[in-house]
Amino acid sequence: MELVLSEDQELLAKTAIDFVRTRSPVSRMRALRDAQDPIGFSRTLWKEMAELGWVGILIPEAYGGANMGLADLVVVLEALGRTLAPEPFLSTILLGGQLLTQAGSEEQKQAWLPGIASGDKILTVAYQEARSRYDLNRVATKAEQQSGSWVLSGEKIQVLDGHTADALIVSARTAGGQNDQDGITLFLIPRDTPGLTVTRQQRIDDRAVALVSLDSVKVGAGSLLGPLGGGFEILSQVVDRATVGLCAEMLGGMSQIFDDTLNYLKTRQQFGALIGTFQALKHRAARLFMEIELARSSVMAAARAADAGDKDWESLISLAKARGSDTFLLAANEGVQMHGGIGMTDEHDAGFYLKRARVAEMTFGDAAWHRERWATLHKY
Amino acid sequence: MELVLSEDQELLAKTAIDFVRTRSPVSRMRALRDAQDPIGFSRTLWKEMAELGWVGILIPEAYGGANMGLADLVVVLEALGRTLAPEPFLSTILLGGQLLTQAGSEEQKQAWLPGIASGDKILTVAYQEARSRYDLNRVATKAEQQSGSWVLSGEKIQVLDGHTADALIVSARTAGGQNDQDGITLFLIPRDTPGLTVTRQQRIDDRAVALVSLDSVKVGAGSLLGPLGGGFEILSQVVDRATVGLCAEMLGGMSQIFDDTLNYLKTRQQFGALIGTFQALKHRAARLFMEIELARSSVMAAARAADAGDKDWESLISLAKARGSDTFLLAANEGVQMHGGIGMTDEHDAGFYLKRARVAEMTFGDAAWHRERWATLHKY
Amino acid sequence: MADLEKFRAETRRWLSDNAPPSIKGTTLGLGEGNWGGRKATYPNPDMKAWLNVMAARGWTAPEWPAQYGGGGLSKAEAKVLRDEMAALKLPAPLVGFGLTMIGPTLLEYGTEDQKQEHLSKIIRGDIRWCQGYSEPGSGSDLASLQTRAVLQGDYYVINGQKIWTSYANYSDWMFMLVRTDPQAPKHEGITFILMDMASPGVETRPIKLISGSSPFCETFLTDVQVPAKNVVFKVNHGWTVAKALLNHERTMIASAFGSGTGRRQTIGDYARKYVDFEGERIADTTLRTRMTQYEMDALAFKLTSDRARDAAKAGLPPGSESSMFKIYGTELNQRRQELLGSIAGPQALGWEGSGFEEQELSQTRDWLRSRGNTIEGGTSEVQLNIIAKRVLGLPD
Amino acid sequence: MADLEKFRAETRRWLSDNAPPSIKGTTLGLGEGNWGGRKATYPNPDMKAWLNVMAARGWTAPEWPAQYGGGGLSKAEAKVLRDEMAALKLPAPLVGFGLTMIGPTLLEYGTEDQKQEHLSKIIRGDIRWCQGYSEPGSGSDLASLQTRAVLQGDYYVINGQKIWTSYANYSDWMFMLVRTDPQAPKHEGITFILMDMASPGVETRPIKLISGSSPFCETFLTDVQVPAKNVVFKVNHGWTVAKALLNHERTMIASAFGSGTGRRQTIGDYARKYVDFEGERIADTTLRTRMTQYEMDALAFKLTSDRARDAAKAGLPPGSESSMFKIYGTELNQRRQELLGSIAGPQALGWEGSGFEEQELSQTRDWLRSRGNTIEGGTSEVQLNIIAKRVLGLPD
Repeated sequence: MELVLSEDQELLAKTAIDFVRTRSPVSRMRALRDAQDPIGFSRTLWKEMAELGWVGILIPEAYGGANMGLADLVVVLEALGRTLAPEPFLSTILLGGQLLTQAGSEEQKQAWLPGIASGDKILTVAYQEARSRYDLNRVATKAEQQSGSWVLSGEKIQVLDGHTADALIVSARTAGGQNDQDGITLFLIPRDTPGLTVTRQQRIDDRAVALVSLDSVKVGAGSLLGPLGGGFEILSQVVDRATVGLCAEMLGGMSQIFDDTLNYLKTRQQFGALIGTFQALKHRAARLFMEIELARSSVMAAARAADAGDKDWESLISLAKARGSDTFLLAANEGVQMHGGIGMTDEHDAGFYLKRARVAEMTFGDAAWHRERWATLHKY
Repeated sequence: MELVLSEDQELLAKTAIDFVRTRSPVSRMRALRDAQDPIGFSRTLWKEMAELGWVGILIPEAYGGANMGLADLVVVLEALGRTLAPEPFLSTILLGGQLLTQAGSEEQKQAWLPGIASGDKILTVAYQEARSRYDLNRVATKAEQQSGSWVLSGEKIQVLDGHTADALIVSARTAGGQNDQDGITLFLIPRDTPGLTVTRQQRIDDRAVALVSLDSVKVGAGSLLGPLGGGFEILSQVVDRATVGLCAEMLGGMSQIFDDTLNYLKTRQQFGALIGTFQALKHRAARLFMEIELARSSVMAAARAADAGDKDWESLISLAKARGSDTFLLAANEGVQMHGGIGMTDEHDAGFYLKRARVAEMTFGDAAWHRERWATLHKY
Repeated sequence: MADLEKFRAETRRWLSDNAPPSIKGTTLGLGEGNWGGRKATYPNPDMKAWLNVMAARGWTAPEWPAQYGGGGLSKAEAKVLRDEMAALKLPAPLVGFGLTMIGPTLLEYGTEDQKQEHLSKIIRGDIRWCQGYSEPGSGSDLASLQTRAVLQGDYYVINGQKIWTSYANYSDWMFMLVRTDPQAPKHEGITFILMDMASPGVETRPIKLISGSSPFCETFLTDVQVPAKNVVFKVNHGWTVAKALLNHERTMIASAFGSGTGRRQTIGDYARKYVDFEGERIADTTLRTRMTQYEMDALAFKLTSDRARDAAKAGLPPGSESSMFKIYGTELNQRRQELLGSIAGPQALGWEGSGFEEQELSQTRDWLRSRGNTIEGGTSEVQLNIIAKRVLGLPD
Repeated sequence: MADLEKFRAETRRWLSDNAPPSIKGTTLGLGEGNWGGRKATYPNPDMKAWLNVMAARGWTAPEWPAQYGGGGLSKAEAKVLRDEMAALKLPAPLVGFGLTMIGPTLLEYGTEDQKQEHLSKIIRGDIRWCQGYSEPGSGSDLASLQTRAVLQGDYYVINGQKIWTSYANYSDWMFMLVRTDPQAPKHEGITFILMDMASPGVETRPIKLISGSSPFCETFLTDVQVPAKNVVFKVNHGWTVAKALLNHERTMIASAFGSGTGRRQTIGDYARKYVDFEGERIADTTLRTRMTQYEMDALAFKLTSDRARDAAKAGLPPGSESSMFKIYGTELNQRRQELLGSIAGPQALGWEGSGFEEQELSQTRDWLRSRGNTIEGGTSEVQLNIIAKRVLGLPD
């Protein structure tokens, strides 16, 4: 595995950074928040990103995508992460689109993937429940067979873009006990299906998420995604790959708040000197720089290992997520602290990075969860 | 509990510090090491310490002691720790003397305690084995009854002052499986008993310790110390109290290496300035200062809680030892680092503190062991 | 000693008789309680009654001299009062910067007229005070402040801007630092002065923090006239007063963060609601380790504040420990808040609305608010500098 | 490309034919291997033979020009040689400061005469070099060095003291910094010069470290005569040469600590010998957490050195990362050593003699030795300053 960007990836990175600077500064995310925008992202911008080919990076060519890898997509996600762009890559591409690609029937793929790749359709996955924490096997939502149909009941939480998605892929238990890995089945359910209610939730990072409650939602046999009872395995693999994407976004976020902080150190005067001349702050900045460099290497390695299907790819993803979680939070905390008073105000952007760092940390398993997984994978 | 020195304790502290400065500088410990002194401490100085009343602080008045508490003794031990004085407080007073006081028969006490208090007799406890790590219940040494006598076989390691002690208190298994708490019995065995072989061990801190091998050592029923099979409970309590004494010594050590380091920061020039003007070093020194302050409070609280038999005394001892272990090591590591090149040479004293910090850390349970115990005591 | 026991018995009886029963067991978080002032709001009518009955006895300020309306108690008596209030679980009748900051400062540096005018109002909770120190360009480097005060007749005319003025929008008076001699070295041209917030030219604007709360304001001062007699201590010697007061402030912040571990739920209990246990052990070993580290550090810190308290009681001179308590206490609170969030997991991500419990939402806001703790009242970096210089004697 | 494959096949065959079979699989730790020199000792006769056969082909210095006895290989060919040596598990035929430090420096800055005189001796392992930079008063502040060199005719007469000269007692020549103009600003009066250690007036004294080993010496210089032609680059411009060489040194140290995780036993395996497991999990959760944190950081660091290597291969300009690798690599090694000791527990406390296994004793010495890693070759503090300045662009 070569830990270096290809020429194409360098170009992609440059395009993405330029786009983000001009079309999607942090002020856009702030405006969406202040307006309490009902969608939570920009459909126009999403469509532009589709036209640039970013939305379709992971989608097979047969369905309108570019059939490229995570190693390519992370370059774009890092750039978007720099300005906290809220467009639905996680929900629609990394979760929904990937589940469809990996496990969907030909009919399902035909019905959804081209619309996703063109930026027209939004799809999401409802996998998290009030007591599930980070474990995909903790599914209390039930699906029961009733004369050829399936009837689902339960509640899912913090479903990314759940209130705007055209359809939701829902994990439900069709067999087994509450924490069993076997017996979980995935269902693809249009949002307007009777019995499915979506309520917007307000999180600290202002990304659009929703409570999804299923009250005897009836769907046909054709809505099964993947094999009956075999949903856990598919979902795990897809969430693992999505984690790499999230880590790239986090890498962008930590890099940007670090850059902002460095800039402040170079311009803010106190005690008759630029505060960047104070050695204690210099050393902290230098250490933070090293941590971010290590985070970057981890994300690059995880993306390449996932693309290649290397045997240690799960390890590397846990490495990237544990380190990414800690380092983004550290960079945001140091960002607030080194900005001093202004850093703790809502008016300044530092707080946005802190809030996003915390949400990202607690998405797809926090640092502790991934360290536990690492230790278990390494048998100690 | 009042976390403040009494007037008597203030006086004791002053006396001890003065004594240590004049009679026991670090150079004395260095000389003992360089000479590979067969005893490993100074019998003359030990006798002087006895005359000053320090050796008998914990011993009941009936046996020539002062019947004072740990809160008093720690004041002396802290002073001795400042210059790494190797006199046998741990072996003879905190382990041997305390075991006798807590569990000895009247006859055993009469035979030993006055000689200990006067500084004439050395006593130790052999509790550690090659695989026992920090667990007092892991006893493979066996004691079997044979026609009115007990016959002991096994090996004990790193027995403090084992090669000079007049007698050793040995933990041996008289019943139960290898890790059971029940079935451990303590035996008081004169060092010249046939079958008992003592071999000096060389540790990094140059404190006198020995391998003690027991090859069918035969002793009479009168050598039992405490109840048959009930040795674990007694030993645990005594080791816990001894841990407080060790923590006080560690507090002295970390305080002194910190003082030495501060002094270096105030006198060493580099880049045309005293290195103590560099803010990164200032902040690290200030943080170290805080850690040491917290260590001091923990030791004071643990000593007072142990004296009073407070219900949370075990927690407080684990607090003192975990923090003491980490902070002494940190102070020593920072001491070496801030001294730069000279700090990594044998010629400088910093290395002595580092080595002692490591040994003290791994005596009576390291920081991890005590954190585990804390969490278990607090039921999480 | 016998007198003290008599005082204890009387005090206990009086408190039992006079404290409204409903307030027993009230615990006050940071920023909660009776702050007093012209715009005062009270948690409930009984809390207001509690203030009034205590103020009438001067027991809102137990150790202040009786001549100004204080309790006139000795240190020992004041401790008895505190102990008995704690025994009955009674909350503080009054909180705020009047009691903790400007009151003690006026007692030390104020003129007799100033004491007469202000102390009794503080004791009764009539007037609420705020602090006008920081400015946009003068954060950690406080002494570089630029707000100008020019003497014109009997008045100073003040122009400038203050920032991080806690609750300026609820306060009646401000004690502040102004520059009266721009030519002097920066520490020597500063004056400490008292200003009525109702004066023309004073405008306050709340600052929204990342937690969503607005405990601080910007305060704009345009040609504000302040009587010259409101100068505390000497003109151009305000830095002396400011330093004494900063010490009060740090001590107050430190004690707010230092001791409060008792009343709170332990983290172990909190974890039971959210995470798996294997037997008696938390299954997530990384989380367990972090909890243990935090709890042990918190206890060691609490013991250290106890030790400082005991040393003070024993009459030992105070060290420069307030910086230590400020740093470690605020960092511990940040660690605690972060840890509680980690325990709650995704439930700690809510801002408001559906899907989160009230207590989860407020914990999350507390966590965000805690990030400011190491900045406000003197950054940790400045406190570390102070320790290095004053405690460790390291060279500048 | 076809040529390269041909070269690969030939190289493989040649190595198979010429490497003594006994040396295959030899792994060299820090400080181990063939150091060469007049006082050379070799791990075994086959290792000496291996040096000779490789030196004869110039393959001890594969990329150096053939005219000086080097291999004359292109970068691509040198990589093939490294790969094939790795495939056959062959150790380096020669190590030392001649190859890694003074050789590259002479190639860049030396006169033709200097190259002619020294390079072939380095390649053959005839002469071992040491570095005379630090002085007792000049540690981190290297440029403040005081060793004086005064020109007298064709010779410089040198007086002063060097310290931390690695293996000076085993070395034949020293490259050193001396002050030739005491009046100039401190960076501008320094000259880089080469000195035969056999010159009269040179005395070395080994320094014992806390680990008991003596890898460094003090070197005393009393009226040592060194020919003026031994100056490298220009008089009073030694700092330019020194900086280039320091970069070589940091890179060398960083690569020593950066990559070697492969050959070592994993910490998990090591733990099995000493600590309890509950099922597949280490029972001590605190220790388990620490191990996990270390192993994950070590892997992230290894990936980062891989990334730097891949970037270099792709022709990207090197950043100022050598300071980062120096800091993080040495600290990781310290953490590793400390952790291994914590795993072994009381068995990690031995200095020598009874009751400890050989491997335990050497691990403990390694731990003590590792404390110097963050000091020697430029302290971590100095490296952090370098990152802050050169990488982050923070102001002085």
